[in-house]
Amino acid sequence: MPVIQYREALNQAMSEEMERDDRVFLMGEEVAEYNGAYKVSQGMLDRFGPRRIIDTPISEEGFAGIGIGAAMVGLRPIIEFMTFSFSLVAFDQIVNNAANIRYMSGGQFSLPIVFRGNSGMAGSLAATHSHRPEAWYAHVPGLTVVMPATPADAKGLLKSSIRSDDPIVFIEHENLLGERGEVPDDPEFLIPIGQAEIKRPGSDVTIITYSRSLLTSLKAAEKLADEGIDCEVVDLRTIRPLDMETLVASVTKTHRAVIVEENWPYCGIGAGIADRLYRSIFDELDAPIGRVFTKDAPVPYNRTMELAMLPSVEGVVAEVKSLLNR
Amino acid sequence: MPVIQYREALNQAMSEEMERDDRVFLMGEEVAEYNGAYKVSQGMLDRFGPRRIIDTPISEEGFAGIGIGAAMVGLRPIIEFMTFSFSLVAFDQIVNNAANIRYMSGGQFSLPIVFRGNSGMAGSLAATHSHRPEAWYAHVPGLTVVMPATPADAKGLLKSSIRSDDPIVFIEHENLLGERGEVPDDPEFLIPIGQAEIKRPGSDVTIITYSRSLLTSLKAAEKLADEGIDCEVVDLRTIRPLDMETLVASVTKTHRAVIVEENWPYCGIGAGIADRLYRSIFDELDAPIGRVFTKDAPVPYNRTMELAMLPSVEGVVAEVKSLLNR
Amino acid sequence: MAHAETDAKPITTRHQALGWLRQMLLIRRFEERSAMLYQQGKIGGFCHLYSGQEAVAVGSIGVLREDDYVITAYRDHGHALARGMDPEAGMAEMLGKAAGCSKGKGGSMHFFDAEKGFLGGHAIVGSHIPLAAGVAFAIKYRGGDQVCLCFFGDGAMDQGSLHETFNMASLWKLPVIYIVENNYMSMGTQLHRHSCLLDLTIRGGTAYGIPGVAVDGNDVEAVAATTREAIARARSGDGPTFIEARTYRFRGHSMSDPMKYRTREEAEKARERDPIILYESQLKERGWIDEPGIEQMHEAVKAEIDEAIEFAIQAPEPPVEDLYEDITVAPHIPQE
Amino acid sequence: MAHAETDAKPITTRHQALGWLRQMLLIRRFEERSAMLYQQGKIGGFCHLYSGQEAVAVGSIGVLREDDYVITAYRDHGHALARGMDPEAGMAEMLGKAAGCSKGKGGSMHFFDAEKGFLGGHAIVGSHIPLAAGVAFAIKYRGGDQVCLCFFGDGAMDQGSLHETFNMASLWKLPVIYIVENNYMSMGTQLHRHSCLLDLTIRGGTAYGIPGVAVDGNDVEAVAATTREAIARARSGDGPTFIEARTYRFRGHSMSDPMKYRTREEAEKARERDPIILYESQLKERGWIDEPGIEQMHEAVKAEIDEAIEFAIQAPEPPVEDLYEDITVAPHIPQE
Ligand SMILES: Cc1ncc(C[n+]2csc(CCOP(=O)(O)OP(=O)(O)O)c2C)c(N)n1
Ligand SMILES: Cc1ncc(C[n+]2csc(CCOP(=O)(O)OP(=O)(O)O)c2C)c(N)n1
Ligand SMILES: [Mg+2]
Ligand SMILES: [Mg+2]
Repeated sequence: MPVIQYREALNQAMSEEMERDDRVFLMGEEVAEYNGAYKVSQGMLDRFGPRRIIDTPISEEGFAGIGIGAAMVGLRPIIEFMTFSFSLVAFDQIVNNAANIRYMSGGQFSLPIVFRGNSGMAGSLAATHSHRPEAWYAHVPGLTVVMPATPADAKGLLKSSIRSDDPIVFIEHENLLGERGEVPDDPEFLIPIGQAEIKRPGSDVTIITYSRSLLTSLKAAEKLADEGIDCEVVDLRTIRPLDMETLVASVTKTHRAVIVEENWPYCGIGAGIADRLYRSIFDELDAPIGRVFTKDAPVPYNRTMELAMLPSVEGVVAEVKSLLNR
Repeated sequence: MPVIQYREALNQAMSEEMERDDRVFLMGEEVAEYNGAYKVSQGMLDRFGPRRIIDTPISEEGFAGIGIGAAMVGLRPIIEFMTFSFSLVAFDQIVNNAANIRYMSGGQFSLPIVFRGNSGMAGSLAATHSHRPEAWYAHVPGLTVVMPATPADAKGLLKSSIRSDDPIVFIEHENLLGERGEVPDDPEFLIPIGQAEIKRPGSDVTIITYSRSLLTSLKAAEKLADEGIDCEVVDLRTIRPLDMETLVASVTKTHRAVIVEENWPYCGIGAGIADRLYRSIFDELDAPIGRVFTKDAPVPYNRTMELAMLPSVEGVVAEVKSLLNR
Repeated sequence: MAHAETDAKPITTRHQALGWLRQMLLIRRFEERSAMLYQQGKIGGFCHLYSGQEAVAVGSIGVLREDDYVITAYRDHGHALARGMDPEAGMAEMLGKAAGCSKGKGGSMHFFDAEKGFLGGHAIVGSHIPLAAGVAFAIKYRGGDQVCLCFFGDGAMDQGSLHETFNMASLWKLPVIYIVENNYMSMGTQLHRHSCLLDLTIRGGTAYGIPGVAVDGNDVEAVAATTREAIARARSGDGPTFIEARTYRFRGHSMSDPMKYRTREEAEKARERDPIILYESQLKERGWIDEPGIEQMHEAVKAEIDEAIEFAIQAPEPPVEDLYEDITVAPHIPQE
Repeated sequence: MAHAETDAKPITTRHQALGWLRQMLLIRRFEERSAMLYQQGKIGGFCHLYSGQEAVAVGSIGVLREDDYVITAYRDHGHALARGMDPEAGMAEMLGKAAGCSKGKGGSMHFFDAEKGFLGGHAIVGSHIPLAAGVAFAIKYRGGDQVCLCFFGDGAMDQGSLHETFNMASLWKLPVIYIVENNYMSMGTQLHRHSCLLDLTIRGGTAYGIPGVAVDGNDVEAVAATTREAIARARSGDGPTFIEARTYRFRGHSMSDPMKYRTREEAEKARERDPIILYESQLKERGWIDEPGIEQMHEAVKAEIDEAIEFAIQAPEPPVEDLYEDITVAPHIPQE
């Protein structure tokens, strides 16, 4: 299988779906002539022309809404936020219009639209440019939230998202864009939305994670293996809807769980998952669900501070051991 | 003690603080000549004049930002959102500017600003006008989130919020505005931010709640008392920071907790609280923490459907009983 | 009595003119009865009446083709009916019934009718303005020659989304026609207190290199003529037009507005320019209808609305479980 | 070589003029060295250089009073230095040090200096535009006669917050001066591809009943003269002014921009209108400085920046625990 970067996987997903379906187009800041601020859309203007690869002004609220309008009448827009931190100015369009129009119209309209872009604490970008917006969007019925961690998942899930008839918030990670991995080139390679994947099977404890934190978790699992602790690492891939079946099966087996995420702790994804697991399988749990998260503070510019806030391999190792009283 | 409405309590809080401190002003849509869309600012234009009670265009992002700028140079704005559903278009200003400017400036600026307005599923307002935004804001370090349930708390907490040197998201409830209660008229009546209150002491189970759901919870507690179940009802009052001390003490006593809220379940306040309680006092819990919440769907116009989504007295009674296996 | 200004050469046929008059009457009646049902507690939530502004929706939507699109704000009953929505479906929606145009999930502020290209009622001020450009984008993308007509109030001129969108609509020459219904009030705030300029064609037209035209919004044929020109421009690829229809809202902002900001005289004077009365007398002068004909029309409209109300009242409530329906096309999995 | 146009009658004193020249040199040097430090990995995150636009910040801030306010976007080093920020504090911030002007928490895009009335660098495009109006609101509220100067790029013309704010600033006659630094590029997008009109004074001035003035942004004295008029207007209660300073960005949008959208010729031609060279020759012609004087100034600036870098490199890292500091005035209680 070809080995490609995460950003190339995204590019392939979009390009293949655009080949397949003329209703699909890509719109956003610098996606066309600049080839993407992060080079995700490299070459797509040349390939598909300015009718389908559209540069916009810095008007996120406006072009998010333009995407929604176009979706209402049958196109299948991909709206790129240069980074998802910039989706905050378009919050109303996503939360009110994309998530509600189908409902408020009694099901007369579908909204086949993908909002995508990277996110995360990517390195000294400071507070306003380092958002991890998943909890805000995952809170909202009507939205589907996808966060792939590997190039293959990025491709397979983006293709599924573009084919979905519903609004998808597809959140990449800036620091994953350059990661490489095997990615099928079969144009029908699709990964179903809503399915977690066990990225490492194990028996002692379940590490639940997603996006960049998968890498941290896998490294921690290796270290722990050296010490005789066998971790199962579950990559959520889709944040909403949550794959409870996979989670319940894994934790029922291991009786212990740690959630690792790059997000703030309070009212975030980790809390959302923990609460649901407790209510499903309280009696299966031998210990409270552990959590490793980003410290509860705005993100600083200083790189040492920023790294100190992030979930680290050592942090995951320590949390797992403390659950096992080791 | 005088018995007044929740809306009057808010009015008193603002008026007293404006008498006390010329730096305090009120800005928002229809706050002045119309006397407030919900009559919260009734009479304030007459009393304080157009310099301090300011009608705005429908420009939430703009005037939220104007408030933030004014706060940076020492004024103490109260920014009213006609309803908090309309704060979604100002999300970036609140989350990025209000919450981060102090941090990004290394503490050189303080942001003494209150964003206030009502929220909630107030009756056939449909999906876009019924938001309960607390989880979005409570997720964010740098913001303080206050949600009073009674007229006295509304007054005491709003006064404290106006005197606070930090950005406060002060969320009222449309259906509480007409509720009456005893409210001190002492101009130094203040309720500290960050303190929950036990609104009903009890020993069998702790009901944790806030805002309008307090009323539902108290009614349920009465019904349960008839059946010999003694509920302690804790009113959070402040959502961020959470008064963990009071919660831990109560649940350590009762060993059982139910969280009742008008918000969606996933990644919301209830999940946020449950996760923290489990991690603090897992061994004290005799059962998983129960939850009563708004169904995971957009809010419909049809009133019967809307009521079916909301936490009900029966729903709380049932959840408490199921925790007690009764 | 004031006259409409389009007497000289009718821009339409007798048949169409009578249709427009009837539509205005139908809208007026629909709303007057809605107000009563609201007071009886049969209609809930927010309810914004269009009375006084009917000529704007009827005149402009009246010159569209069937395959064009219409989108508007929360004051939407008039636009929906002008676009041909069945009053039964509209009234059932007001009452939150399953037979409503939005299955009882949208209510007064969220009328939708996909079949008629009626893309809704939208209640967050300004939020549908980008949507209209998106529809126009789709038209252009497909190489079609339809247009999208988008209505909003003077208050929406102050929302950022409008300005972001107008720039793109102009830049990309999208076939969208923006009609601001300037009733000089944003809820309880007079135009001069919320808008820095009183001539909105500067804010919406000049500022974006878009033709900006002001028109008497109480003159249905003037509105129709102006819109027709804008449509021709859009269909031939010349991009958007901004129309400022100057009009007056007879009722309060919503059912709960006591209108303390108005004198009785102001309101009475406005009624003299009631677009319906203006058009009735114009058509009479033209000899296209006579007094008995008008009375007959009133009766017919009354009967139609009576029937719609009867239908709506009899219609069943939606099953409560349906609250989980219509969220997504894929099955909705509640995250509870 | 092109000339600046203000030769005839100097609008300033020799002393101030030399100060302005020195400031432009200081900014240029600060940034050139920053670029090197960035390439060495000593500076992280996004870094946007101001080279080529110095005359805008220096000329406009140069005519402010000490008690006035300045606020800008993420391309902020020039404005901070023009406002008198100590280059040591600026350079320490670039390196994320505790002695930085924002204690290492803000970085290149978020310079702040409360003492100098410098209200920041703001990195979300358009988000500081309402803040500036808020500062002006506070000035007016207190009955002061200060002004707030707000800088942003042509790309920010497309953000809704700007338009919401301009309407209110005009309506309320706030003492704010908006200066769009039109460098004809919004990142990699040329003005004609992102703005429906090329004359921004229409979009920012005419559209809001605000005086809109275009000025050569590479001519420091022209900028100063234009700003001075705007300041007089603001101080006397006549409200905002919109200034379009037309200029050119010598470098890429940020350090990671390879500028593929430009030809070498274009870039070279632009360098002929380097505001520093223009001003040097203007001052020489006026006899206010000579070649050795200029060289001496370059040397002094070089030394000052060398020292700043030395200071910044030696300065200690902030203690990691400080990441919980400066969040709120009340003690921050981590919700963990
Ligand atoms: C973003 C937002 N802010 C506030 C409101 C509340 N609101 C609803 S209608 C309205 C006034 C709108 O006036 P205008 O646009 O002139 O329309 P009209 O009511 O006159 O038809 C306001 C303030 C809202 N729905 N959305
Ligand atoms: C809301 C938002 N969208 C996108 C960006 C990314 N971005 C940063 S600067 C920039 C271009 C701004 O151009 P302009 O306003 O002309 O300023 P200049 O860089 O030319 O100084 C973009 C797109 C951002 N910071 N904020
Ligand atoms: Mg209006
Ligand atoms: Mg620019």
